[in-house]
Amino acid sequence: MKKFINAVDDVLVESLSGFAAAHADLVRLQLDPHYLCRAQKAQNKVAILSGGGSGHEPLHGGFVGYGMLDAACPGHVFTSPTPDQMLAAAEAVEAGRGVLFIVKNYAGDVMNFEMAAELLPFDHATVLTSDDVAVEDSTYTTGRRGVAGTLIVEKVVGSLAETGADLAACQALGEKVNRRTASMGVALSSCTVPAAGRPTFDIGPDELEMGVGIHGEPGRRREALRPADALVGDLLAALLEDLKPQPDSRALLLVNGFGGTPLMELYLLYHAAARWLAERGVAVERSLVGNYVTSLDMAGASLTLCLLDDEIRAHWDAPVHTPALRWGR
Amino acid sequence: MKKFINAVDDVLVESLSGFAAAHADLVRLQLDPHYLCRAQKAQNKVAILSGGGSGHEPLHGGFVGYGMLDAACPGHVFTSPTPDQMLAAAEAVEAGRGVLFIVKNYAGDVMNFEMAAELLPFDHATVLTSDDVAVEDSTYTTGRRGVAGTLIVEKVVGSLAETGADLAACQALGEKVNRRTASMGVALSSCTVPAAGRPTFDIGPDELEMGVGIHGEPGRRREALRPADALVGDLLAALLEDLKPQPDSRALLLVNGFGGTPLMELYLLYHAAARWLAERGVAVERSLVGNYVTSLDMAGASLTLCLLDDEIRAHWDAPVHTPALRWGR
Amino acid sequence: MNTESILRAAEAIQAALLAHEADIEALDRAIGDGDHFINMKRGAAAVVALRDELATLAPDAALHKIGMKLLSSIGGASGPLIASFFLAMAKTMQERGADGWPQIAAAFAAGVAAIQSRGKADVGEKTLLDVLIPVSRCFTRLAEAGTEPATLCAELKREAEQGMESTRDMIASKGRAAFLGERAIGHIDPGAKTSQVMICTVCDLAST
Amino acid sequence: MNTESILRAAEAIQAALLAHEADIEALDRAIGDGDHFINMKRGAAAVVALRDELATLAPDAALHKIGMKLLSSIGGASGPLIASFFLAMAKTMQERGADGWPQIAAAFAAGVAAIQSRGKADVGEKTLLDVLIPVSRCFTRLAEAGTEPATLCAELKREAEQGMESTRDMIASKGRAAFLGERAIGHIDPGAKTSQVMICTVCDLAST
Ligand SMILES: Nc1ncnc2c1ncn2[C@@H]1O[C@H](COP(=O)(O)OP(=O)(O)O)[C@@H](O)[C@H]1O
Ligand SMILES: Nc1ncnc2c1ncn2[C@@H]1O[C@H](COP(=O)(O)OP(=O)(O)O)[C@@H](O)[C@H]1O
Ligand SMILES: [Mg+2]
Ligand SMILES: [Mg+2]
Ligand SMILES: [Mg+2]
Ligand SMILES: [Mg+2]
Repeated sequence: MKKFINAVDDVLVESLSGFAAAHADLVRLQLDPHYLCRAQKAQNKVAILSGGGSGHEPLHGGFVGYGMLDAACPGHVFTSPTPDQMLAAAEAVEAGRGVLFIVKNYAGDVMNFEMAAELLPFDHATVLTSDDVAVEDSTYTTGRRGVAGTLIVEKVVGSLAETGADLAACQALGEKVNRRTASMGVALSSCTVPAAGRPTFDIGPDELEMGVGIHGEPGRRREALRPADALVGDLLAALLEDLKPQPDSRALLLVNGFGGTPLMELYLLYHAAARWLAERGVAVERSLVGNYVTSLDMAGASLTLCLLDDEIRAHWDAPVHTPALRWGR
Repeated sequence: MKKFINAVDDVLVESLSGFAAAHADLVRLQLDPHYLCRAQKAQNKVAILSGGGSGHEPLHGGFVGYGMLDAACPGHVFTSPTPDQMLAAAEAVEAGRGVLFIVKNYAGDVMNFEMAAELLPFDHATVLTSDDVAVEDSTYTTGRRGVAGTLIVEKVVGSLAETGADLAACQALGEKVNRRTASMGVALSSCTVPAAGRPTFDIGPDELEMGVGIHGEPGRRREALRPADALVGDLLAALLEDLKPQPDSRALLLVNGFGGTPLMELYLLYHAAARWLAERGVAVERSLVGNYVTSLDMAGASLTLCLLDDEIRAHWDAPVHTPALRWGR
Repeated sequence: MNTESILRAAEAIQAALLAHEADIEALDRAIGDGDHFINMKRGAAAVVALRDELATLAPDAALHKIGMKLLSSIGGASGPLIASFFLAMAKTMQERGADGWPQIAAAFAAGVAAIQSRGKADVGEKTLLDVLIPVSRCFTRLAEAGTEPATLCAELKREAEQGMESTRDMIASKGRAAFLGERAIGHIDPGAKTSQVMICTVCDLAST
Repeated sequence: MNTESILRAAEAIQAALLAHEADIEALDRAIGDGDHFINMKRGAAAVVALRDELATLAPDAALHKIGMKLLSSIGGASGPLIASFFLAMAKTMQERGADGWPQIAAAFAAGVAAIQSRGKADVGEKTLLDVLIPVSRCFTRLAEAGTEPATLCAELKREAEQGMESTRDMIASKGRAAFLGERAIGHIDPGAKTSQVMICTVCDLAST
């Protein structure tokens, strides 16, 4: 395993400490139990709290700050954080208006946040994100995963919370964004979890994994490598099939790298995706391209579409000031 | 070769087109000859122009915008752009106050910019960046390379130009920043140039390349993989040996990923570096952590130190609004 | 059941998990995200580190403390499930005592029921419940019938083994393996494997 | 020298470069950044694509146009160097004509001098000049001595080969290989290799 690390057991705390030190103007790190919260506690708003396994950086810690999250609870790599973390974080950031949990839909995250919610001495609600259309038969199973679309939910709900909206309104908007958002990803390589020390799966030089999540797990299907245009067409067709947009829909397009894919390729994917959508009458009104919801060092990318309406677009455009996303202030 | 591409010959134009489309509010792409410039031409300031081979994204195109570059000329992957590009770009952005070229010190970049300068019908000057301390014996050779420190020169000079300073002042500040900046990089893997289709060098599972540049070339030495703290100590010792900071110096620390290294590891490096520097009396007053000056998909990172003074720090802090760097507006 | 036997079991489980590192890791790499062994190892270490503190407690209080410790140290899907198991088991023991096999079986059944209600899963979904539910049923039946410990333990080990094996040909509908659809077929569920290892370990202790 | 012979040389050089793809690529991968072959291929293709336009021009004008085209199509370090070569050669030919070997040798020498002043390098720095400078000296000497074409060409090829080989054991002080220090030893310079290929190709054409 080739990584910039010291002892495997220290990776998480050393990395979190570096993150907090590099962004001391914006975030504060608390250890044992671990959470990140804003350097200045926000007043008089619903506290927005997220979290999940580490290895998806900048998600979620990179989105703590004005206009997005109040706190984030990092678990071990790809492992849900524990209820004591959420309780301590909620205690630190609750400001009299209740707590909204934004949780990616995985059994582990759901159950840990659920146990925290049961113990929480504050008004609270939860938005489960489940944008990954690669998961089939979701009625009979755990359901769809929450992947890169979670970023959009966090940004939009974070903006609404900043206006002083109440808990129910924040939850409702989060659920609306989640309903209007779909993602699908493809991996060219596996990733290597530090504690495991070897790639999670093996893959040949002419193969790819279609429909992967963000934990280095294999996808739905092993397929043959093919040109970017063909991949983009397959991914977007699955997203539109799921979202079934009205004619003349407007969308936010997120081209998200998994950590090991350079910007040059992500912008090439954006080019292919924007053209494909234009041919089908979907106008890309907003976009974001970069490594935002990652799987450690995995080479791969996901495409996310969020169908915009005026409300969602206004909250997307609203100022945000976090370590990984910043505009308008 | 596993990349998100279509035909190898189309990679550059497709990627540039995607970049320009995703950031149409900030940049405009011109093809044949290729350059990127601000969407709104700036008036009444020195035009700051950079460029170099592609494959280092977001450098340079990602730094076109308010407070940084007026235009960037992208060459083929790892290949210097050609003088016709610089001439066309300069023609488009010159605003009566002359043109400053910021050029990374490589034979190819230097000579192509030089030939453009000889043909340029405007007042002009050049700042050569040469921050890479891995290059020894530089008095007898081509000299040191310009690497990640170039970003700092572009940011600081870009800010000064925005104030209406003249060409000579911009050049002088650029040279001062370059003198006070040192970088060194280490690679865990090679990268794969699309047109070559295979890694530039082979490297074993327990090896690293110490002292690499940003073109996938081998470094000064093949060494044994070792813990992050040890690597950081070696890199920083080389930087301090070069910069010879006064006691109680203040610095900007840039932890730069080469494209295939996830944020988790970069922040871990930041943690190690900040601690090491603190023990030696260097205060890290400003920092930047991320994949900013890359080598396609190379796994690796460089550390850059810039010794701050009040002038440099003020220009670093000044507002910037580009696709890849944004604060203050 | 006394606290001393709980502590011995915890140490034996830690050793048994470590002995199965390679197979458990391979299973979660194949149909999960590769962390199940690490999660369980972290949990076991956290419990064993509590040794001195636990030794002063009654069995039900010790199990409660173990549950809380697992809740804050394992994480993932297995953390809240296993924690729920111990917390429910502790509660039932507190109410009904831990002095005979039927009492222990009842506490075990309450633990399994807590896992079911927390994870909303049942037999046949390719999870650790495919081990725990049949083991619990068998345990209740044999304990109430007054079966002698050696036979009881042997039967429980057989059930655990069989339950674990049964997950091999299932499609998962809960947990991460559910995302894989048909691709999960042919692999034993990692949680089922660790459950089987833990049950066998405790049975071996109890029958000697 | 006429324009037709320049066009034939351009096509022959393109073919020769393509035939040496593997070795040239390997050399720039070893001590450069791996793009030298691609750069040269792009330049050759751009020139050959100008065929019809060039055919209407006098030799010096054709060489000038080739220089400008190479300048805007190769890039890298080799682009401005090779472009400078052709631009200077064109200028000298315009002044002194291209009718005899001494004239051609003088134009060639002017081209090499332009490379030297553009790249600020000399013999012994492990660059294409280790081929071009000795070749140019030999060319001037033999052309002025009235050596017959076949012998002249054979001599130039020998010089080119020898110059190229001489770069193998050098440490570079110019170009990317300079960053490698001692590690560059043992590898032929890629620019020296392509120069040798081009010179041999033109010599073979000229002597037949
Ligand atoms: N809803 C559920 N009910 C019961 N067991 C479950 C459920 N979800 C997951 N599991 C069990 O958890 C195991 C995975 O645990 P672990 O790898 O530690 O967590 P994660 O899946 O979050 O990475 C699975 O093998 C399965 O046995
Ligand atoms: N200053 C110089 N003078 C002469 N030749 C040079 C100089 N710098 C580089 N070269 C030549 O250029 C060749 C590399 O060209 P190329 O790979 O196309 O460009 P780059 O080095 O920019 O990638 C080297 O092999 C060397 O022969
Ligand atoms: Mg996990
Ligand atoms: Mg090059
Ligand atoms: Mg797991
Ligand atoms: Mg090269």
